[in-house]
Amino acid sequence: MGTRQYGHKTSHSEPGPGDGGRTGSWRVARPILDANTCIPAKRGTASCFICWLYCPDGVITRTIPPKIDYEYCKGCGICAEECPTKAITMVEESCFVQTKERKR
Amino acid sequence: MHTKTTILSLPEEEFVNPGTRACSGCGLGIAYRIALKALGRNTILVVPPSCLTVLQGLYPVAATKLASLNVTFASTAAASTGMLAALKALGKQDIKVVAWAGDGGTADIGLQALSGAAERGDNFLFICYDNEGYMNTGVQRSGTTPQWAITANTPIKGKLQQKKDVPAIMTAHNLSYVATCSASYPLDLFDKVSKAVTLPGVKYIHIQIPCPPGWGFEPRYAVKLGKLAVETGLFELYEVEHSEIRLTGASRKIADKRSLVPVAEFFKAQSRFRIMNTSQIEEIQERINQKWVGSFETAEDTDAS
Amino acid sequence: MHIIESGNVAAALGVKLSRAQVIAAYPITPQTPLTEKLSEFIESDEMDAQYVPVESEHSALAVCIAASSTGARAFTATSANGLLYMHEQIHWAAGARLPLVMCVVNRGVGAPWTIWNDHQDSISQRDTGWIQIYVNDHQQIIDGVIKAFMLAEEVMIPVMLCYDGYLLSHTYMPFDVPDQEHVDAFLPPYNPAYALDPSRPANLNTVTLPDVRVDTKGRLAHGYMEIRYLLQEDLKGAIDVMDHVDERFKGYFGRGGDPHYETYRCEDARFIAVGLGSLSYHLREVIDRLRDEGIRAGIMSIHLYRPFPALAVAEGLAEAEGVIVFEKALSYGYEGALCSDVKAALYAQNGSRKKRPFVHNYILGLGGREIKTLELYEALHRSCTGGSKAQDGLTWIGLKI
Amino acid sequence: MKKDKIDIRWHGRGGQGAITAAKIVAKAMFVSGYPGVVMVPTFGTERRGAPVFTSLKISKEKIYDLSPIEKPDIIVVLDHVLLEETNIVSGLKEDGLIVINSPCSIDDYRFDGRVVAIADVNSLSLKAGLPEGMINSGIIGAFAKASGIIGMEALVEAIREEFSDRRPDQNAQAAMLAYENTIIGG
Repeated sequence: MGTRQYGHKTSHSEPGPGDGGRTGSWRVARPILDANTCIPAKRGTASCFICWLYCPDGVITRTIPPKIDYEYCKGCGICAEECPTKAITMVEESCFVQTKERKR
Repeated sequence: MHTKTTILSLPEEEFVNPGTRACSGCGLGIAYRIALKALGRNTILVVPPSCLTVLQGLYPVAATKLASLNVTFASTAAASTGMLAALKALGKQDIKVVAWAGDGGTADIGLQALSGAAERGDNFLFICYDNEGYMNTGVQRSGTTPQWAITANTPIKGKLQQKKDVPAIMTAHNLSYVATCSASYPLDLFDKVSKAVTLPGVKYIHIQIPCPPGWGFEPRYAVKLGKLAVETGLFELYEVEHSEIRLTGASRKIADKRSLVPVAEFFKAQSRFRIMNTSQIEEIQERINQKWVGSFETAEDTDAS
Repeated sequence: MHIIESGNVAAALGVKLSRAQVIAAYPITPQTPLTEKLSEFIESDEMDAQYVPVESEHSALAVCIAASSTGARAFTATSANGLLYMHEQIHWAAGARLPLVMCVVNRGVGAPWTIWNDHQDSISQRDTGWIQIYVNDHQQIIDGVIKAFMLAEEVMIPVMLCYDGYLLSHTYMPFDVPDQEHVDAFLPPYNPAYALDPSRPANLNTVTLPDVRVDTKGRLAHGYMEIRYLLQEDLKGAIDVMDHVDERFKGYFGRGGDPHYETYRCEDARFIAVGLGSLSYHLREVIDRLRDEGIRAGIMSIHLYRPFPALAVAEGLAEAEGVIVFEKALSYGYEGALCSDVKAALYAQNGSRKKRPFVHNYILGLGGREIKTLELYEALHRSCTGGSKAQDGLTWIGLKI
Repeated sequence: MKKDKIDIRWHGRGGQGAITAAKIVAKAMFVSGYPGVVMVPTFGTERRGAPVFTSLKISKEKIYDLSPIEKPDIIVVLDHVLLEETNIVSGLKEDGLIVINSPCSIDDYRFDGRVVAIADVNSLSLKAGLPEGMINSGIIGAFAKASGIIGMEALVEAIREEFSDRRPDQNAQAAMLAYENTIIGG
């Protein structure tokens, strides 16, 4: 019937990342975690993880220290706002672009 | 008695893939992530058009790792019933059916089907995520938009009517469980969802969802705004079982401390309330004070016991 | 076993024999005795199914849509405004390719309120992507329901089985009830390629883009238009599938043989009347009388209305000098929808013929207006004897204005 | 009355059981060699007590015309008072028969030479042990006697089947009593 080998005849979606593309490109500011201030990083034990709890996009890991997936982080800044020790700061993306250019 | 979940005991497994189309700082992202952790893999979701439809992804990519059925706007609860009937017919009653509708899909166009399912007592959980307007279509007023909020179709005078109290409507259906939650209190949300799915019949959970573009605030304040709604006493966290209302979490603490943050702080943090004048704010403050009188009195009793 | 029962009971027995697993319905005259009977079968444990007494027709189809998506065989029935209230869901069920079966117990639509029979309700749903079948008596109702499930599940397209409200739904006549054993052998359990399943999670009916897009496995997935194209292609393919289903049914039960349309005295007919439902049986009386008078007339009773078997219809009408379409519905502002379809079929298929037959269109029986045999005779006689000039366009029968 | 095609119109009041009576006769006729049997009730918003009628067409061949009977061979009236309210005999064929449930004398009824049959089904049904007003099995007995188109055995069987959980014996008895006590005249 169809000339192409389509997987399904209906709108049948299967789970996968990045439906919205690499949403990291939405960011205007990047959350940078300071391991010296971050509670679990400082203590070396599983603790706090408020940034992980509140991240609307699930791009922060529950690890020591927490890691942020910049490929998909939209840069909302909730983690920075909610961090009890202000270990996360939002740094303008333009700073990173300049760094890259300088390296070239 | 359920033990309270802590951040450290919260399941690590994620059921939402990163890279969704949800707005930056979307409160739904938090609530959805956390609720799915409570529901687990053996769940099928039923979703009408809403911001969640967009968050869940466009064909052929699904952001959610759980099975999900998109249905027409008015039919969420009825479709949940149908899914349940099929699972029963196929002997798969261990699978949880969970509806996720927005406030429009619940309080407005979806109310008839929801009331019908509630009256029939079909065994599923209905979650209303309430971002207080038709945000997906560009921020128009809904039945749950609060009074005086500027929206795309109340652009000058703001909404003249008060917010529709859907949890009260659902409580009147004598459900086994009705609860309110906020995206800003994920652990309270996790516990309520976990509890709801163990109970029979229709269970109703109403989650307040701060919406940066719809409410008019910077994405980074999403959690703060949700908390402020609770701390001012404007939105209460509670659960209803056997017709008894019990405040939970942060709202319980407000009652215990008998102190409310002035509601003006909540209004001033959002551009949607920009036309509110002092007397309007005072009037709402007075409404909130009246609402809490009872809880403050009960709190005294609790202290004494 | 032959029994004498109403058309609604015939439908209910067909649903029971087909082992529908989920039934949802909202009461509306004249459908109610059908779904009441099903609830009775289920409450008395004669039938193993879930009966959901929904709060609206919109929800009735919602229940069926979700149940079918989850892997259950689902059935509903309605009439008139109930069908119209479902409209959004009707499109949805076809787009989602769910093999539902719905009986439409035909009734006129408001305003003003009418509870009596015509075909406006289902005819107005002809563009939704459902298969639409019209039947003429109780045997065709019970057999039709069983065949409808098979057809629907073969092509994954929902089927609307339409029969006249009151005229068939509330009328009693004898019909044969097939044995459960034979029906089970004919109709295997519903086993879709995919049903919602937590162990194989998928999101169904998600927003689909205007253009094609690559899926998670790197394959190309269609855009909205390809999905709709496939619905159209599969609907067209359903014309042949209906043939196979009918043949298979005949093999089991010895009945059938006219899946697309049923003809009466058409072999040498100069004039062929075309109609839907019980009206086309009623017209047989008139054909006999015209034949007695030496007028070579016949009747073509269309069973399969969507997909429209245009080629077969055109072939069936190829030798006719005149085609007279009798309809209990109207595409307001133009003519009867069936008449337009017949004309289009004649235009497309008989294009090479020097002379196409004239086509007359009679509208009658709206809102249950009694159809008198004499009036049918007079109309058909006029068309057969007056030639193509007799009446252009549309003529109403029984109008008192 | 032995014909290949017989049209019988039943008149009663909503709730009186005219449809059930016609259905019972339809079933009995079907098993007695009439494959074409169609019973077309009044369509619409029937209300208890309002006059209703139903058309029963019986034929040796399949019936294709489902329109209401305009020229009946037989008219059956479940309540004689209806004769005063509506023109029940409209269209009755000249050699037609009218069967009436009535306590009156047969001489009270004249229908231009048509055959009239009456039975006091109300009191006969009470005598058979049925509750007040349950007359639709009894009228079948009167119909059978007056028309002679069908034997009582098939009818009694159909009555027992229809009323299998609602006093089958008394209903059968009512039909038998009415059969025996039907007066034919006119």
